[in-house]
Amino acid sequence: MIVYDFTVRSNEQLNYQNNLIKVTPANNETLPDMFPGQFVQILVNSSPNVFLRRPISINYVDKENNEMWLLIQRVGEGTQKICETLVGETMNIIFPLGNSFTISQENGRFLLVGGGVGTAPMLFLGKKLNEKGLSPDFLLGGRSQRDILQLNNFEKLGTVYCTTEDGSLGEKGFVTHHSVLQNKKYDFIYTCGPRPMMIAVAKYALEKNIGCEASLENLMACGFGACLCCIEKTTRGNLCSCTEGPVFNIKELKWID
Amino acid sequence: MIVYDFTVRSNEQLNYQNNLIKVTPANNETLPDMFPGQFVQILVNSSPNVFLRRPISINYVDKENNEMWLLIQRVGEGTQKICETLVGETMNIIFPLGNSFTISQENGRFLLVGGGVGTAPMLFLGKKLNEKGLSPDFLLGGRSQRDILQLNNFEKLGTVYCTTEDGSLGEKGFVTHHSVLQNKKYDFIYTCGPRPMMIAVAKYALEKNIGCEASLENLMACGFGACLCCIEKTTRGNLCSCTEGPVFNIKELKWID
Amino acid sequence: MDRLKVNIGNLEFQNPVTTASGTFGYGTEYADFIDLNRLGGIFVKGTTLEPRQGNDYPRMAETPSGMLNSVGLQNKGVDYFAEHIYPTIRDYNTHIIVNVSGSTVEDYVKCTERLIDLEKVPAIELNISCPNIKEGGMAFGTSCASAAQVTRAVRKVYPKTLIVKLSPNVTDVADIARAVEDEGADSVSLVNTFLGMAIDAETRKPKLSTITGGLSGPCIKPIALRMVWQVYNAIKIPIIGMGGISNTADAIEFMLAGSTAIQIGTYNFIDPAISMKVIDGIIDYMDRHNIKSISEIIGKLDI
Amino acid sequence: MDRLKVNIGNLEFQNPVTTASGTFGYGTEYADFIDLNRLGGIFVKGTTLEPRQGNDYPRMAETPSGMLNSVGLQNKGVDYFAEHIYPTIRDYNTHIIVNVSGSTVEDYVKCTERLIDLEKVPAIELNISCPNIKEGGMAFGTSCASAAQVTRAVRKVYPKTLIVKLSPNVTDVADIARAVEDEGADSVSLVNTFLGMAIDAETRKPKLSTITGGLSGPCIKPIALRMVWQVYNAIKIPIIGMGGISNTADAIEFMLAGSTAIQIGTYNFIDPAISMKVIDGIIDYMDRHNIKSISEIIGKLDI
Ligand SMILES: Cc1cc2nc3c(=O)[nH]c(=O)nc-3n(C[C@H](O)[C@H](O)[C@H](O)COP(=O)(O)OP(=O)(O)OC[C@H]3O[C@@H](n4cnc5c(N)ncnc54)[C@H](O)[C@@H]3O)c2cc1C
Ligand SMILES: Cc1cc2nc3c(=O)[nH]c(=O)nc-3n(C[C@H](O)[C@H](O)[C@H](O)COP(=O)(O)OP(=O)(O)OC[C@H]3O[C@@H](n4cnc5c(N)ncnc54)[C@H](O)[C@@H]3O)c2cc1C
Ligand SMILES: Cc1cc2nc3c(=O)[nH]c(=O)nc-3n(C[C@H](O)[C@H](O)[C@H](O)COP(=O)(O)O)c2cc1C
Ligand SMILES: Cc1cc2nc3c(=O)[nH]c(=O)nc-3n(C[C@H](O)[C@H](O)[C@H](O)COP(=O)(O)O)c2cc1C
Ligand code: FES
Ligand code: FES
Repeated sequence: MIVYDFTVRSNEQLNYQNNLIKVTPANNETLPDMFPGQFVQILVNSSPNVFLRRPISINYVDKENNEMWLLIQRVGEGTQKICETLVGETMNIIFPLGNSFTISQENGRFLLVGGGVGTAPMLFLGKKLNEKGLSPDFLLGGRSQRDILQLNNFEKLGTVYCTTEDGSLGEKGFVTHHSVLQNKKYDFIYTCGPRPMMIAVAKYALEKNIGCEASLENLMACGFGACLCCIEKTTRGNLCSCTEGPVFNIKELKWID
Repeated sequence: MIVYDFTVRSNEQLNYQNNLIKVTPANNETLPDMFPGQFVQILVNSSPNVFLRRPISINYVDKENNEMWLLIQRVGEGTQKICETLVGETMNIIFPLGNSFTISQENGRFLLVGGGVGTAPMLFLGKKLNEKGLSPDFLLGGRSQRDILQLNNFEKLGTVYCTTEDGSLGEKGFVTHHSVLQNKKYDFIYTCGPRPMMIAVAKYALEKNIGCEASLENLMACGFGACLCCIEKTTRGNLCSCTEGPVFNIKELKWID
Repeated sequence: MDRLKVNIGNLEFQNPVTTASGTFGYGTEYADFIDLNRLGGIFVKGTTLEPRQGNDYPRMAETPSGMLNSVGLQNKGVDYFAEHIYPTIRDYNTHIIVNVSGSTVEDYVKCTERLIDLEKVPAIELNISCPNIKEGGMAFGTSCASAAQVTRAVRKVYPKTLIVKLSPNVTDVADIARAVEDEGADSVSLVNTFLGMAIDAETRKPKLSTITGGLSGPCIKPIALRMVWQVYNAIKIPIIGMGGISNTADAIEFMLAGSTAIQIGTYNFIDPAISMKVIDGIIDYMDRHNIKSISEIIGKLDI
Repeated sequence: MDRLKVNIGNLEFQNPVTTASGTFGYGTEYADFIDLNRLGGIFVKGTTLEPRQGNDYPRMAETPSGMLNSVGLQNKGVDYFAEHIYPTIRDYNTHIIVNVSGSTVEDYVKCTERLIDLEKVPAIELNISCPNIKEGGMAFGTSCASAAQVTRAVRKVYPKTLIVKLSPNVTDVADIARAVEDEGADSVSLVNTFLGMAIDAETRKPKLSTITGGLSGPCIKPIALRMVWQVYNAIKIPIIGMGGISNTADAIEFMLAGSTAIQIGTYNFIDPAISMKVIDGIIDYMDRHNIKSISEIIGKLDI
């Protein structure tokens, strides 16, 4: 874990509520090793209403350009202010935080399920799987076509399936209703998104007896294990989702009933 | 009194600690009548450390361009943030506030004494005197040459005398030591600046029996008479410097001894 | 707009949004910014039997998300209010409620008596919680016995709506609320300011002439909200809640915690039109949540 | 750096900057960010006799310039601490002070007894002010009698430096401070968190699983500073001050108000290196103001 000032290299508004921000260490240090599922804590010091840092997943690491990508959904003042950061301005970030997705199998069919901005860590994970010679499937869900983000990037890494609630892209409905879940067999599922979606995915995985990891977005104060605010009930007791997570094997989670 | 969003038309850094910001109503309304000595209350909503608005004098009103000028000295986070406002951004401002300098005499010799950023209202006052066909003298003081602001603007309105503590411009020393005070006779003095300076000017005026008004910079919470925080002890009791001031006739003030 | 009406005892408010004493002058200071007639009520400046010059300058210090003040009840006295100020504000179509302050029980009683006959003042708010005066003030609000004593004395002479304003500087605010309820108060309002302090590290001097002062603004909201909730669970008379309200959500939160009406204080300085925005915001909230009458949500925290 | 040394009873601190219990884990969580050996001391996590799972999620809500927490003393118990954690931190060159919490006097005593023999734990901080547990906790800190009772019982068994951590949720904190001083406490630390509450207006639900929680951060600083000042004027034993400290000026202000040492809590979450910056800042302040020993400024508010 380190604290760095990053310089904003680019800040692209992807749609009505999402920005893709690419940052690089202001001191030009080479980015340390980072792993899919890990996150960062961003300082927002341009608002009287934001006190704590904001946890944001590592969307992608572009080693060539020494850039870290952050995919942000504007839901409140903190994410709004982050998205207003101008190119050239600095952002103070604690990183990398948390554990990461485990890639235990050398081969097999992997499904990466992301909902809304929960697709963020899936891009980085897909890339890592690619590097291992694997071509995962992606199942991305959103309300509408415009909520499916970074489609081009995903398509480079594997086959992409989509669901939208209004049917404007892919199949109509929720991710767990997608026909691919009936038609294909997977060996492992990774998921990140709204909790109800992840619970539905987890139920599916349990039923089908497929290994599954989920990345949680519990409320955090510190992000590095000091405050004990971000706990998740697990079979091993109350665990900090910032240090023992954010990625959990769903078998450990007590969220279903 | 009204609350307007203003658009920043220009923001010029004058020296190491002062900016001149020109603003115009965002809705293109024509600026209402304003008078020298009046001030505005600026909302700073880009900092976790600034809660209250910041009172700033009206430096000048450029009717032709429908612009209000604000001369800001960066002393803390509030003024720093105001100076960081970019051209095109908006600033929420309550204005015009307070009383104003009185120009009771139709003719006579006027001296306008400003120290540091206290010269701000003097420009507007000088302009008003000009419009009445009067050509006032200005006595401007600062630590060093670079602290004497808007010299060109002042020179257009009358004769300018300067003092600097390091002697880099005009006479060396404090404003009250300037030789013009020995050499010329004035009928009325207006002053704004650090309290010790204004007290020295007031003492001089009282000794010489010259009429004198001073513009105070008491700490304010509201700026429009609601909180009673900004009081000044006067011969008429504790008065609000935001409504009964900021300009007071020095004979009313109880600040000397 | 009947759906916004709320009642404090027999007294009906056209809406729950009122402004807090000491932050709203006599209302007229805001007449340029808002339509005063739209307010649920105006709690005017702390008023005492005799005129008071208040404390020395400096009386204010900014703090994180708030401010300290030590105004010390500067006012021209109740007679001046009745004779000179009341006539200028009596015709506003909103309740004018006078915040009555004092140093002795007798002060409170005499000051109150002077207000009984003012037709357009349907209620008083007994300020037993001002931290900024040397004698009396907050002391009355920090023990059940003294809070009861002053409430009893004023209740005896005052036939209209009696609101008692509680101090947050206590171990158990519900205890004090019960004590004043038992003495016949029609309502309690809370919170007044928290006793706080600010120091200039460079000069080593206190930032206020009085060393300590009253803390207000958004910083105190979480504590104030908790106190309203505790009092709501302890008494039956209606509560007027306040402490850091700066937007519609804050106002709704105070109502959910048990406030029948709310007061907006310090935030009026930041946005002098905030009270109107909150009224509009409440209407919008009611529309979005399909609420027929705002009084439905009072105390309806979902736990 | 002798000029930074301060003493709490017989115990010398290499500098007055320490970190607050519950915000700094066991120190190791910050080892990546700072040199723990430079700290005046580390007040480790609230520790209880038995392991505790703490309260349900959600345990946190952001507030203006602060946060509420309702962690509820999640910890693995004092035995686990002594056996597994202590060995990993005992070699840091700073004081490790354990924050002892409990629900009964007996809990406090037994937990304390287990710590006496830990050589590198030269002091304990008796937490009689935790607002987040159902039994005991804050209740002990809100009356003189119970504060005295638990202090007396622990004092009897604990020969090392005994610091009692006071609750700010009281009418007169100086009274409580006097009571624990009378029972032989070596020092008091204050303040713990203020009992607060947050509501989600849209869902109408409390934001914390426990409805109320403890407020900390810069928002509470003015009240905490006032309390330190009041206690400083009431007792003779040294004070460890805290509440919202987020920069050097804040730390200096707490010392001017009467703190011998200070604790930094919540702000560690925002800037995990803040403690180092404050140490450096204090040195700079001393240079600028020509101060030979930092202990010179304790209580030296210029009034
Ligand atoms: C490990 C982790 C990784 C994350 N990765 C991303 C990411 O890559 N991109 C992204 O856009 N967001 C991500 N988030 C969520 C992001 O942190 C929150 O949306 C953000 O903190 C909200 O701040 P705000 O000030 O904009 O909104 P606020 O004003 O704080 O909140 C707005 C609304 O969102 C709700 N909310 C806030 N935080 C959360 C949360 N963590 N979970 C559920 N509801 C919440 C609030 O209750 C409120 O209703 C992640 C969160 C975690 C814990
Ligand atoms: C009627 C009036 C007109 C003003 N006109 C101007 C103007 O035209 N241009 C300009 O640059 N400034 C002007 N000021 C002063 C300006 O308001 C303050 O400098 C500003 O509020 C400081 O805010 P800050 O956040 O930058 O500093 P803060 O962080 O609030 O304070 C920094 C330091 O300045 C001191 N300080 C802050 N406000 C004042 C004050 N009012 N008087 C004395 N010391 C203070 C503080 O005590 C502190 O030591 C005026 C003030 C008033 C009351
Ligand atoms: C400048 C100022 C003056 C105040 N004067 C009074 C007063 O005279 N009487 C009173 O009961 N409360 C007074 N208060 C307290 C407010 O009415 C209110 O209780 C408190 O500020 C909390 O609400 P807020 O956070 O919305 O401001 C004053 C507050 C401020 C900021
Ligand atoms: C998440 C969190 C957990 C805390 N846990 C404890 C605790 O276990 N024991 C204790 O005495 N104080 C605890 N506190 C209180 C702090 O030690 C400190 O007294 C308080 O936060 C005020 O200081 P601050 O504003 O600098 O944070 C906790 C505070 C926070 C924010
Ligand atoms: S967010 Fe603080 S421990 Fe996880
Ligand atoms: S600043 Fe509020 S009355 Fe003058």
